[in-house]
Amino acid sequence: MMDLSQAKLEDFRERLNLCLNCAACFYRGPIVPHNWRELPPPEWQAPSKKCPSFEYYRFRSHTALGRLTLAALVWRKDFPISDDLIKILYTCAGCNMCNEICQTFLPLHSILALREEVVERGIALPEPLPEMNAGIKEFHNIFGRKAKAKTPEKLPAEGEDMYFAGCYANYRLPKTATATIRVLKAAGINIASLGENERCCGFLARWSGNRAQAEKSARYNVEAMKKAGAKRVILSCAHGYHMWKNDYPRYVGQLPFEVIHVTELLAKLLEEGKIAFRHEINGKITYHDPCFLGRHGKVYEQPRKVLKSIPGLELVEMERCGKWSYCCGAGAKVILNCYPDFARAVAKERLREAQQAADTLVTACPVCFEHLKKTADQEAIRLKVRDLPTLAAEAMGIEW
Amino acid sequence: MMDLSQAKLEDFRERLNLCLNCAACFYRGPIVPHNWRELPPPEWQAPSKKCPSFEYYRFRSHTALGRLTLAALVWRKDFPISDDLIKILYTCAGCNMCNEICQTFLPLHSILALREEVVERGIALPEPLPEMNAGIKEFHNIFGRKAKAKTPEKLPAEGEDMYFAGCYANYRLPKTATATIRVLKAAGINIASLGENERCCGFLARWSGNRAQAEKSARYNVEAMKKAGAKRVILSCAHGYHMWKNDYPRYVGQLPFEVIHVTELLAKLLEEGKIAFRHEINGKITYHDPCFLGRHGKVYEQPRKVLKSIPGLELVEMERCGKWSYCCGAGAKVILNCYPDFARAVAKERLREAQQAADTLVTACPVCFEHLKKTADQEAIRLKVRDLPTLAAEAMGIEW
Amino acid sequence: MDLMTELKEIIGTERVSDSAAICQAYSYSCFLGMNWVRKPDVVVIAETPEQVSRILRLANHHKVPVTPRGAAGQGGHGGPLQGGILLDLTPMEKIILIDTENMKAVAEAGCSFFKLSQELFKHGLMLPTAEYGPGPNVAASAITPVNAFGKTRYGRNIDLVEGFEAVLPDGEIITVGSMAYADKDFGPFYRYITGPDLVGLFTQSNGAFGIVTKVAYRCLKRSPHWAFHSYYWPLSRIEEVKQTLLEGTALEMFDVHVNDKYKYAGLEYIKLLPPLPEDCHFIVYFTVNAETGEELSIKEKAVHDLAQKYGGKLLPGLAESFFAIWPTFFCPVSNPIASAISRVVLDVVKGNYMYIYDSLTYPTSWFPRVYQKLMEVGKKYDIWESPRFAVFDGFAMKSQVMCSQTWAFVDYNDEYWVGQIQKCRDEFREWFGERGGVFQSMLPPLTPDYTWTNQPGAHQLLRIIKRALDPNNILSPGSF
Amino acid sequence: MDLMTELKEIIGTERVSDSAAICQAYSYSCFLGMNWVRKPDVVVIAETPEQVSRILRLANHHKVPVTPRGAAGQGGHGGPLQGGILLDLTPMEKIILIDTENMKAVAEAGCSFFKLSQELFKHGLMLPTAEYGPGPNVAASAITPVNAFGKTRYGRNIDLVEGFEAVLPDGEIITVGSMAYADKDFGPFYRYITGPDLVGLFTQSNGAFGIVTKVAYRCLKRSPHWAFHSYYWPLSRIEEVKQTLLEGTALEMFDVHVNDKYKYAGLEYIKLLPPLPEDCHFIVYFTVNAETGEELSIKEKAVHDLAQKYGGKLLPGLAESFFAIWPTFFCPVSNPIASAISRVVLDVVKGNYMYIYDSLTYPTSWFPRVYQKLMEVGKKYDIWESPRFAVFDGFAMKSQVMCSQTWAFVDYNDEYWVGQIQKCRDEFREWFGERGGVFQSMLPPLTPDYTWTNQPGAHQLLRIIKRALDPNNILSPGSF
Repeated sequence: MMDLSQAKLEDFRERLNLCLNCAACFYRGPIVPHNWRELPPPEWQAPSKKCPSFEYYRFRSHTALGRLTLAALVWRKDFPISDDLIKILYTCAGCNMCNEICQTFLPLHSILALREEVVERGIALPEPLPEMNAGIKEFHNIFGRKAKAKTPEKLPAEGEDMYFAGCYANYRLPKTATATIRVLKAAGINIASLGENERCCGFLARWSGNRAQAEKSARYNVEAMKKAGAKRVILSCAHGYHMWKNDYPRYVGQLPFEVIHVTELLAKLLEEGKIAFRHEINGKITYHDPCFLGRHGKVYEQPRKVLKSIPGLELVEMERCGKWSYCCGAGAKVILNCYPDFARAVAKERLREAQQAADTLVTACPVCFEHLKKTADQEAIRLKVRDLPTLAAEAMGIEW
Repeated sequence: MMDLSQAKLEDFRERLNLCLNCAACFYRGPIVPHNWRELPPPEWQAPSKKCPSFEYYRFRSHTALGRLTLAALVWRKDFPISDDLIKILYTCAGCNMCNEICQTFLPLHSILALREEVVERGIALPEPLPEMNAGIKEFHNIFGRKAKAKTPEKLPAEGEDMYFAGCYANYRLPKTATATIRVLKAAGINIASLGENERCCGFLARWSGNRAQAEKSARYNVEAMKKAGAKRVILSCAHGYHMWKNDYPRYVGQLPFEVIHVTELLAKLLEEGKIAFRHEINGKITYHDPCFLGRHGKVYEQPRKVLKSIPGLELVEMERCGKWSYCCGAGAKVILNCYPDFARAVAKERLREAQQAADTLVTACPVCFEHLKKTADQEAIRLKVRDLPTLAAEAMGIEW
Repeated sequence: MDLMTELKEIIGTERVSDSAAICQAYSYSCFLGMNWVRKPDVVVIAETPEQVSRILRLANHHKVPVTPRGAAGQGGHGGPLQGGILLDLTPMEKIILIDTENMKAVAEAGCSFFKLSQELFKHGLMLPTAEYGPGPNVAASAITPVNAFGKTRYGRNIDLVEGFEAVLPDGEIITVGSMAYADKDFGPFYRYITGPDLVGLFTQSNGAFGIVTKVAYRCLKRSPHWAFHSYYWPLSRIEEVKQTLLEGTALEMFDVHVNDKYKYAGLEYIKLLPPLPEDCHFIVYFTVNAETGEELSIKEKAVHDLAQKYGGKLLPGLAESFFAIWPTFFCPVSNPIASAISRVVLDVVKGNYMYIYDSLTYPTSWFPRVYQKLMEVGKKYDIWESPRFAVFDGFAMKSQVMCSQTWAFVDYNDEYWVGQIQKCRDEFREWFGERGGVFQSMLPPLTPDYTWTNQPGAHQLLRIIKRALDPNNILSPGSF
Repeated sequence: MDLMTELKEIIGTERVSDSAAICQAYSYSCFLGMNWVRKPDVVVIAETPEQVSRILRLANHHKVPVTPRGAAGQGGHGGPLQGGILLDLTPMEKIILIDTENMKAVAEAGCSFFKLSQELFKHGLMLPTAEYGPGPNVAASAITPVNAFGKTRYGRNIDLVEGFEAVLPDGEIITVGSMAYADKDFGPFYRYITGPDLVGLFTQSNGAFGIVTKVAYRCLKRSPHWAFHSYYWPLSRIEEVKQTLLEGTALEMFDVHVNDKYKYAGLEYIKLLPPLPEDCHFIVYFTVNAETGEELSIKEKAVHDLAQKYGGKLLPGLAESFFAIWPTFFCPVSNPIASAISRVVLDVVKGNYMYIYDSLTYPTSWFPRVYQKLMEVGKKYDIWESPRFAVFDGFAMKSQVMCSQTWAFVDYNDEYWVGQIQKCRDEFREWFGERGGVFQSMLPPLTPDYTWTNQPGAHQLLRIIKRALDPNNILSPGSF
């Protein structure tokens, strides 16, 4: 069976117009067992609202089903890549919910393949993607900053355990990086980093359809890690994690090191008794699964394990959680940058959902964290937003 | 509880407009048990077609229900006794089926009461009823014959067992009388008769609505029988039997003698071993219950007992039999005389029904017998029609 | 040519009459004691759809109303609301088809349920109707908005109707629902043919959209095993009675029926029944059926458990013995006991029963409130207890709907009591209609305004369709 | 003002679009492989009946067609047959009422069965539908003439519909059936309010008479006990299969389903199922439910006895294991096994399934003759067996009606095989239609003439009503 995750648009030729219009990818469901014996098992029980772009735009076009239909027509040359189409294409949040549901057609892959087609044809991307892609190419970060990446703590440039902070932690959320590094050090890990030589993982390039740049980023970073002697690359950012873990091997072949998200590592260290949480953190806390850690990365249990180990902390779940978690609105950073109103609306919905369950929301991705925190502040939503590494540090009594 | 059979029109005041329009008196039914457990018991299982005037005229007016409605209106003075109404009123065959079904309202009694109202008001009756009533009054027979009644065999004028032949046997069917007399003599009964002094029983007067004449007839005949020393009055005619048995007591009080139909007597003689049938009569024979012997007189079993005792004879039933038997068309002699087409149509239907079951039809009333036989001949229906007394005589080897 | 001549040309002289006496017999049922009398100008006895068609064309030409009528008053047509032509369909009573395998029956409009059912029984089939009387006929029970009760699990008779042949006001003979395919190899096999359902347009229509000439029913298998059980409750336990009705219906029992003790007034009076227990006010009957004795036992247990759960006490034998005579109780056929009872009732009340409400339809959950209101107004107008006995008779139907009748015993000629009943009815109707209650009556002018004010949209739609189909308003004028 | 400006005034700028790409996503489903594409000129997302009403008034003014659409293709609206306005009703998905006591549910038109059912389950209720997918919504399943399968004992979804709120072509918002009383104390309690039934006019109408905005359903109690059993027969025993279906339906089993072995082609291929027995061709599934374990056992025994009587052999576990994955088999939700199967099927046939007949409706007694004809034409056009497998999937419904689908696996882009299927379909249709078979399809132009030639009277009546209600022919033009 072909691995559709590696497919390009033309690989979907035989599938694109086969969508049955069942609407499971965006509508209410998916489905319950035929036997009425019991309510659907939790793994089948998708939430009512699941596709952010459908919920926001409400047009059938703005769903996996609609995009698949349009992709089929583009492939058949029955439809041009018009401005309309571009907007429909890039308002997909990339949250992977549709792929989770429709494992036959993996509609998100068609969407990404169509984005690559857009770039290949040299058609203009939505603002500010062209600029951001240029920034990645020129300055190696998504913010277009000329300053080089800067890990907050001075770390060795080589080592077996290499920390890859990513653009967010490097440029915008140094506390996340600091907390992560101090916690890992406390666990006795000789943490190292590429430091100024760390470059953007290429995630945004990939999700823009700019496969060439994504591959270029991959080649550079993997080569640098090899040189640094990495046995393990530790990531803070869920987007970076997904890129390193799932896309890099497609671009450069099997990686000679392990790729691990910091939440996975913390869970492991707890299990091994290498760290322990001795400081109480009181309150009802709910965990927001970042799409690229959860549905894309299948990391659901470890962050919860970490949180549950903190004394005083009551972990509660939101209505939509785990594999059925809802996007934070950042939408593979594309939504966040191109359609900020949409991004804010989704974040608000997610924050309100968290508010129903808890007084603090914790997430494990700097992108989700920043977007949710900022929205909570802007919208004056009374909910604390935290990121997991700083919470771990606090529970260990580590300053950051 | 009041005996409605003695009632006059005004006695129905409180009931006339209470008919529920259930249609059981003429339509398909009556009704089945609520429980679906089984088909209706035979005593509930009325035939589909049961009201001759409804089946012939098809108007709702020509049913017990319709006539009851009209009677109510006449009583309320909301409707005149018009020619229309007269025709509706006198096309009732008097077969008693509606009373059998609707024992609450006994609609036939309302109809008869309304006929009396017609006569009381001096309104003209349908032809030839006026003439026939005049004949009864003047010549004491329904045929208007000047000749006196003549019993075919010379019989004593007095005795305990008095044979009352009736107009039909006296004037038209001497063989029936002869056979009856000879059979009874063979049984050792000292049969006597009023002979020339026998007068019409008054049945037709009664069914014309001419209650005065009917009562007059009753008084004469009862007085004559008393004088003759009757302990038992034996009748050949079902109409006469009904008149003697059920109406005379209403007119003159309790009778000092028994009233018995010849079929009842034959059954009794058979049981007592006083007669026996030694001559085979082969064939499939069906018995037609005369309305006035059956439903009016409740004599169902005895004639069948007589027939079953005849060697060789296979007694079979028509679809409609016993209490659900269908009129022969003579219709209390009113139909026969006033509406011969209707009478013939009903007889044809009954004959065809008999034809389905048997090759010979036997009845026990000279009126039914003559009407059915004549119709079979006229319509060339291949069915033998017999009367029970001659059949009994044949089975006993008696000539008549 | 005049109308009579033309009619006689179509039908033959013997089956057309303008005799006053004949027409009078077709006037609107006098039974209801409503002092409502409308009689037709002509009665025509039709035997074929083609005759009906020609008559309707003629009626359109002369702009004369046409009213169809079957045999019986109850569940049959009530007679004309205006004069015109009365179309007597009783001769159209043939059974056209009994398809044992596909469990279908088709009969002409005037065929009685009795006749059809007798035939179905022979084929191992049945219709779950309470309309087994001789008169109610297959079309009338479908097109009149009254009284065509079925059985709890299956609903009313119209739930079983699958198709019609009908003659439209313009004389066109059409077939809808399963009847559209009656002349094909497959026969009349299904109500929901492609496209919207048009069967419903003719049900409860009083014939306003066309004269129904044939009806197709779906039938059921006639189960070999049956059981009947009845339980009683005091008046104070009305909420428990309600729960019993709701759950019995939810469990899809064959039939769940409820009435109050007044139904037995006559039976007690002549001591046919021992007196009901002191604390008996409501009686709920269950009918269950099954394929095997074992299955029946389980269903009987379910009935018993349900009654127990809500404190109902067994009334042994009542259901059996009552149902054995019930069908003949007020429809007095050849059953001497039943007739005797009826006559006693007549003697005692010097009258007969008269519907106060025929019929009321409301959610089963409202049974207590409706009953209490009935009691309130019944007492106010002194018709609640002996000797008038406002008898409550409720059919719990699938879909948690109660269809109930209430009647009292009065002399129709007694203006005082008839007036009391009418006042009682009016007062109740106001309360009931405001809450969304549905009135069903044979006679639209007697249906209160709530019928249409509660459903103005539907009424408007009906009138648009009526105008389109019957521009001369010849069919049941006055209905819409 | 032009149409767009006016629409935006009604709806707001964000919910109206004439973008080609957006409109394209609402074009008639490409899934059927019919090369039938019609796209709307404008898409409007309506949220309230009042908006729908204003849009219809506007459409009448401009004489522009309006087509409603829910979420899903199957059982949803198929898209416009002509351009005009596409009315997307997906935001109208509120559950308005769940009345546990009276067992009613009311939801807005776009509410999915999944959503409604999930809520009903919590109240101990259920809807006996096969439409538990995420997309099929409560209105679409009632108004499209396709696919809205229910369960044997209860019939199709439309058998459970009790009322509608609808917007007539002229913009009037009306309520029919039980919904006429939705705003009263009694609530939407009964379909058969006084007067003719108008609910049926909207069912299977493709929205031609009005845009349905709310639907009222009656619900059932969700039984605590369920059992599933399947039995098989060889091809030569088709008459016995027929008898089993007929009797299972007559016994009112909860569900009776039949298909042929080709349905398991994919499952066998990836060895998820052991190979079916050599002599297995037809498989009949029974679903029974009960209140108690004891009652369930008896019903299971009845199922077994019935299968035994006609020589069916038990296929242990098939019903359970198959039904556990079935709903996700071709509607590939989050179930890895099911998805894997679907993908294998895709890989093997380089395509997906395509309906040959969706759906056929005929008397259950005709099942053998219909199946044999399907086999004859299927073989003739070489789509009967591997790898195209003309899969037979039959829903035995109450009223002894078989609703069956047949599909084959083809690459929609392969003109040869698509052509074979079309030829096969045409040949079968002629045979089937002449016998009175009913075709159901989402798309009236694809429905053969038999649909109307078999029921000319009904068609004529529909057109009269259509002209009266929709003189500008704005709703689903082309349907009637």
